[in-house]
Amino acid sequence: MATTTPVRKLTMARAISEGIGQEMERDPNVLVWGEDVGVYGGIFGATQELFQRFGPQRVIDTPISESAFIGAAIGASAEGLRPVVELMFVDFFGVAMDQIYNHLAKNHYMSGGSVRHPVVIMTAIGGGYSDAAQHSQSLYGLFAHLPGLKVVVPSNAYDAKGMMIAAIQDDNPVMYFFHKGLLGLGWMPSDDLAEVHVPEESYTVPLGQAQVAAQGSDVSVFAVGAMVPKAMRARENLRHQGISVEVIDLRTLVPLDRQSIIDSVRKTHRAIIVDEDYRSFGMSAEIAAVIAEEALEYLDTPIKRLAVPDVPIPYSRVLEQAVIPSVDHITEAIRQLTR
Amino acid sequence: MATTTPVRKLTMARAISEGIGQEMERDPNVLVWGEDVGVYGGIFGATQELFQRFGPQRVIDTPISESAFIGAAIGASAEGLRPVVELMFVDFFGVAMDQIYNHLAKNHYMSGGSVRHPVVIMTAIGGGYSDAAQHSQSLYGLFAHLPGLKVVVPSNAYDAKGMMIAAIQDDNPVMYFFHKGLLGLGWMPSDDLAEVHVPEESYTVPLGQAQVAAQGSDVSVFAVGAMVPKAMRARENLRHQGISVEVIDLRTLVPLDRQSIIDSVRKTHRAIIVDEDYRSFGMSAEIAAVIAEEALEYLDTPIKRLAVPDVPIPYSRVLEQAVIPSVDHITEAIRQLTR
Amino acid sequence: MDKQVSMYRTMCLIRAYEDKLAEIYTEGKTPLFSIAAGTIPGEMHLAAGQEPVAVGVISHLEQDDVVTAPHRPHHFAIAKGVDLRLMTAEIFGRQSGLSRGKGGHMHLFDPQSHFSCSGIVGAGFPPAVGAALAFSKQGRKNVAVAFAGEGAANQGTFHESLNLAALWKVPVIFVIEDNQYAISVPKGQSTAIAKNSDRAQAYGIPGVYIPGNDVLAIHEAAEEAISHARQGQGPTLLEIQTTRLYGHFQGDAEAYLQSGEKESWRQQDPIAKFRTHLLDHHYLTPEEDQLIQKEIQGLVDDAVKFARESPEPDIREAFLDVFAES
Amino acid sequence: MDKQVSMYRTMCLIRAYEDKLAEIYTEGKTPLFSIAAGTIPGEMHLAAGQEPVAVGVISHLEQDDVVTAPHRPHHFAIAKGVDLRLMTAEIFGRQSGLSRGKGGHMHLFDPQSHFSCSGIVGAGFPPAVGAALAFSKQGRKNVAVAFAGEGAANQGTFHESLNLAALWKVPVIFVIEDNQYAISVPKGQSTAIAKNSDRAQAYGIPGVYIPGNDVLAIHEAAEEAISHARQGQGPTLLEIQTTRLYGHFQGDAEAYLQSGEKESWRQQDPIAKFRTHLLDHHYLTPEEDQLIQKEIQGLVDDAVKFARESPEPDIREAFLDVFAES
Ligand SMILES: Cc1ncc(C[n+]2csc(CCOP(=O)(O)OP(=O)(O)O)c2C)c(N)n1
Ligand SMILES: Cc1ncc(C[n+]2csc(CCOP(=O)(O)OP(=O)(O)O)c2C)c(N)n1
Ligand SMILES: [Mg+2]
Ligand SMILES: [Mg+2]
Repeated sequence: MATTTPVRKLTMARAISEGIGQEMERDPNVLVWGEDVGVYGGIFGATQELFQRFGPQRVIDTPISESAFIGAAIGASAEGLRPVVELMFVDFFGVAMDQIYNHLAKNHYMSGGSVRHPVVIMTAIGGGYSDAAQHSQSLYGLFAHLPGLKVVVPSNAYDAKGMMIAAIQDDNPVMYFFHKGLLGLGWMPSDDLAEVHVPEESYTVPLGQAQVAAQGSDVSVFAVGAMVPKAMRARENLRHQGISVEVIDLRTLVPLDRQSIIDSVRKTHRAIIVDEDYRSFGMSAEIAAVIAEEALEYLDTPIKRLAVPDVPIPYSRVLEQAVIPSVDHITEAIRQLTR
Repeated sequence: MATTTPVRKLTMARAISEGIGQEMERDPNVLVWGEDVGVYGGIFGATQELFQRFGPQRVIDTPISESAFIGAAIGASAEGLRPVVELMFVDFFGVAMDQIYNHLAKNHYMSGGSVRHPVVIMTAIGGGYSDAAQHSQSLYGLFAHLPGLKVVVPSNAYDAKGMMIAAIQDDNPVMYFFHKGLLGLGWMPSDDLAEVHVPEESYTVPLGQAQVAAQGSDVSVFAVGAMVPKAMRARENLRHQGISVEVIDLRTLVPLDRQSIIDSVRKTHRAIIVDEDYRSFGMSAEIAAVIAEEALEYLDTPIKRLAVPDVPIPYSRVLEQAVIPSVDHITEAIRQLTR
Repeated sequence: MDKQVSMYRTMCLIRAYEDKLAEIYTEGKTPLFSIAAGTIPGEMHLAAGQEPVAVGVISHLEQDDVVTAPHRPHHFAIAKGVDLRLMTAEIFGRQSGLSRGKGGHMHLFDPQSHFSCSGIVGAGFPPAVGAALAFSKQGRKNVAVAFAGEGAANQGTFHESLNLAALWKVPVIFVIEDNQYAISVPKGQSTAIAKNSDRAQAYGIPGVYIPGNDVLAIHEAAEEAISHARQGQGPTLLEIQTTRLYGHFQGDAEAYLQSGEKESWRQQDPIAKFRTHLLDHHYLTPEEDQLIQKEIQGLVDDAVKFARESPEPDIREAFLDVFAES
Repeated sequence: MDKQVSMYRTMCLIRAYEDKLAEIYTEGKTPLFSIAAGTIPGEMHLAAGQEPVAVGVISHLEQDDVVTAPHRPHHFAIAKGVDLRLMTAEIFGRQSGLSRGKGGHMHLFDPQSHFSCSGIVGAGFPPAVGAALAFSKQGRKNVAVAFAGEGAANQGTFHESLNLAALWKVPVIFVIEDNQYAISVPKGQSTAIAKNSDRAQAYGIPGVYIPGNDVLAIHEAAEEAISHARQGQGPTLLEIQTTRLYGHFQGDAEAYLQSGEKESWRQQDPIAKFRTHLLDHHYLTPEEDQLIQKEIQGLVDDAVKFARESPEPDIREAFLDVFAES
């Protein structure tokens, strides 16, 4: 991320739409569709200005028919388009899942490699603003369980743009999860750690590479999306208490950068996974399992998981704050682990 | 399972339908619906003879409209019915998932406990007969990731009947997964270890309790469904090589019997999870994570996972056999772990 | 006549309630529509202007008839008789709310009045069919009514549910609220035909389009549909033209509307029109009207007061009710 | 006339192919329908009797027109020109199969002939709309055709896809094969109206029901639908009456059929009828017919031989193609 140009901070929403726009300029086969992606610019601004620039032929508002319009990306991509399709909230996946996981994800394999579906499904995740049980989930762990989908979860504007461009250029279906609380929307709380320098020119961030967000020696924190800046803040808290925290931004769950996980545990001997998805049978379990299989001998303490404790996301602010890992929760959990 | 009555072996399919039938006799609000559950008796025989006994008013063939007929169980159960609904193959969940996980699973929580949905969704899982990528999956790990659904996976006819009755009597939605390769169908290979004594009278097997399928001292194998008899056969192979294998049949993934997992690891100091679901972000990860969190100090070796290696299930017999854990795979994996 | 005044009263109550929530919604928020902050956090979909739909239909229902409603639920909830205090406390996320703060504005559940709603578009159709199935199995004379927006009529559940209901001939009425927009997408950009009610033909059931956002016309059409269902004649599909007087959600700048569109809706305010009708026919005097306004304002104020005074839920509440004890 | 004979020939090829697979399917199985065993493992859904649907429609298509097919795919695949050897090897699960044995009978993919199918009921509608969208964006004159059974018309994707296609006016034709059963469930128990083609009204598009399982009538109706689509006039819905001469899958005891039902279908064999028509009109002589039969038998035998001689895939194949290298 080193740069000689002046700093050009962008919100993550802006970075995403800039990435899409640059790909649309480069390749006429890149189209965008979904609900309210046109004049409205996407409920979360991920397609802002694209309609104005590229018009209704390439930026298409759809009916509320997720199976049909996500499934349409399958046939369209087989015939040469490279669709970027928005599923407004990941919480709605259940009305369209068959098209996603039984077809989009598997056709390449089932066809022996002869069919390709260069499709990006981008979707909003995360809670923290009282949108309750049907609009606040993360669920990337569920998609990562199913073969054939790349799963990316950027934590800042730089990665968001670079990974969007990489996702569009990828010949595989990519599930692109953006956390609402990182987008810089104004009407939604947003962590300003996500608003970073974003080069104007096109660039890619390779899918499948974790990043050491901050070095440390006492404990490794593994996270994606909004949990990364929260972990960074917890790290800062703990620095004052003499605890040196390494934060690993996994960035991509599929393919998973197992080596970076192992390397970090080998260095710190302690591991905590911080996750906004449900605790059980998800991301926090997978990272723990990777460590238990491949880095067990480096561990000084049991692995710790901090995640949504297997409850639906409650509406009430105080209840929601009790179940979504906060900076305080993370700080406390790390402290306990290093005690 | 000790019994003084003469042995009454039943196929698992027969045991399931017997359990449902006894509940239908007991409670007029128990109804069955789904595709081909009527005259046909269920593609996998799980509703055999129910139509003949209870008629079309209580055993209802549906159109191929899974969202509507599974969603109907939500409203029906809120108004007093206790539906047992068949989703023919779990692989089809994607056309109906919203009703299942956003509503059936969450309404109790979202209503502050005032709404109950005593619904059983029973569904067929598993491969091994060349039904390929869209008809051979297990996927219980995906459902276990989502709060509000009990998840049960019986491994034999005794448990199948008792857990079906427990599921129907439970006031919560229960996902009931039966493995096609345990049913005793005749036209489908079936492990005869699943065909065990089943008492004629009604009984329950409590949801949330694992069972030690066989004691052992060198290594613990954790499994559900068809992997249990396979693990038992691997155990037998290894006995001759002087390796003592404990097999834990988890039986229920939600609620998960963590104590039984920990107890077993404490005893054997080695753990392997054998799973027919996809390897990553699923059941094998969760069990590994539970151990890594709560029983790390008892482990002598890294945890091992044997599962479908994150590929869709291929059609070809030889390819399918390469990816679904077999008795030989299990034997070899345990041998490696205890070497 | 009494019935008309009673319907008028309910419409006024809904409007007063929605106006009050709109007012409170910006309370404690900087910027004005900051979604996570303030007395009422989260999304807020108000139904002002759509009162005729709820009142015209639901005034035929009994307490144990079922209503499933969408993400824009208040008018239906109030018409169905959901307790205003408990509902308001729920929307405020408080301990005394319907769900002790766990559901919120889009997830109001009231088994007492057989009311529920969902934040997922089109999700209310299947449960309504299921409730109707229960009624017919149990020999109850009840009906179920599923309400949804015109945008929801393009969701697969619409098709599956109407077919299933028609096939099973269960007592359910499907009501499409045609407020002409799904967020920013106008009906013409989402729906291949002009009237969803014509889709009834695809299921061999009656389909009626009711223009004019007129509570009396709605009441009449609903009467026929509901008695049809109660008599075991199966489902009906109604589509009702209406208008959305606030944005899709509070904070919606509505830049996508045609110029003048909103003003024309405002000029056709269904409550003002209904009031004129009642006054003209002397079903209502201005004095009675004032009394009604006062009374409903009292109810709204009382509910808001109740909600404000209710404590936040205890943190432990977050961990309860994932599963019921059998 | 040549066209008719050519259609007849394709129908005969399909039938010979299905009969041959039926024969081979029991090979190496004890009991007879043991699903995992034998030369052809897994489920087997044969389409004998349904040839007119595939041939009547697809004979209008070009190689780069798209077909999406359901779980019962062979007749469509053959009519679309999928290579018989590669397809057979795939069904045998062999290395030289279309997908090197990874797809199988329900998952035949042939980008060459723009053919694909799926084992999930109703899943082929959305991709066909998407292909048609691509054609219209790219200015190509192609069409996409989605085939599905009458049971699939009650799946949500049917509704969503028809609405989307009609709205976007893209060149796609939806063809419902009404073989009167979805596994054991008769159409009357799954579908609230008699004809799915009447559902076209719900989308403002033409809907045509074609009775008689008659390839010429189908060919004619399809011509209109396809040229309509090619000219940018948007989608059409066809429903075609047909008959399933084998069970739902091989091994289906069909205990659910009415007595005499199967026999009456057999007596109306569409190939026999078409042959009589051709002979009566002297479009075909018995000698020519014999030549055709011999030729197609040769093709089928050749394909089966090819498949039999092909090796099993290498185990490593199982781990390849989850992701494409970009
Ligand atoms: C399945 C699903 N898709 C998308 C959304 C996001 N969404 C919420 S409301 C809405 C528009 C609904 O329009 P309509 O049905 O006409 O109801 P209205 O808001 O006009 O009352 C959309 C797209 C959702 N909640 N659920
Ligand atoms: C979504 C889904 N539900 C159920 C099934 C199981 N299934 C496979 S074929 C079939 C019947 C299909 O009937 P129809 O569409 O009429 O086609 P036909 O078999 O008659 O050709 C069913 C229920 C499936 N494959 N996918
Ligand atoms: Mg609307
Ligand atoms: Mg059929």
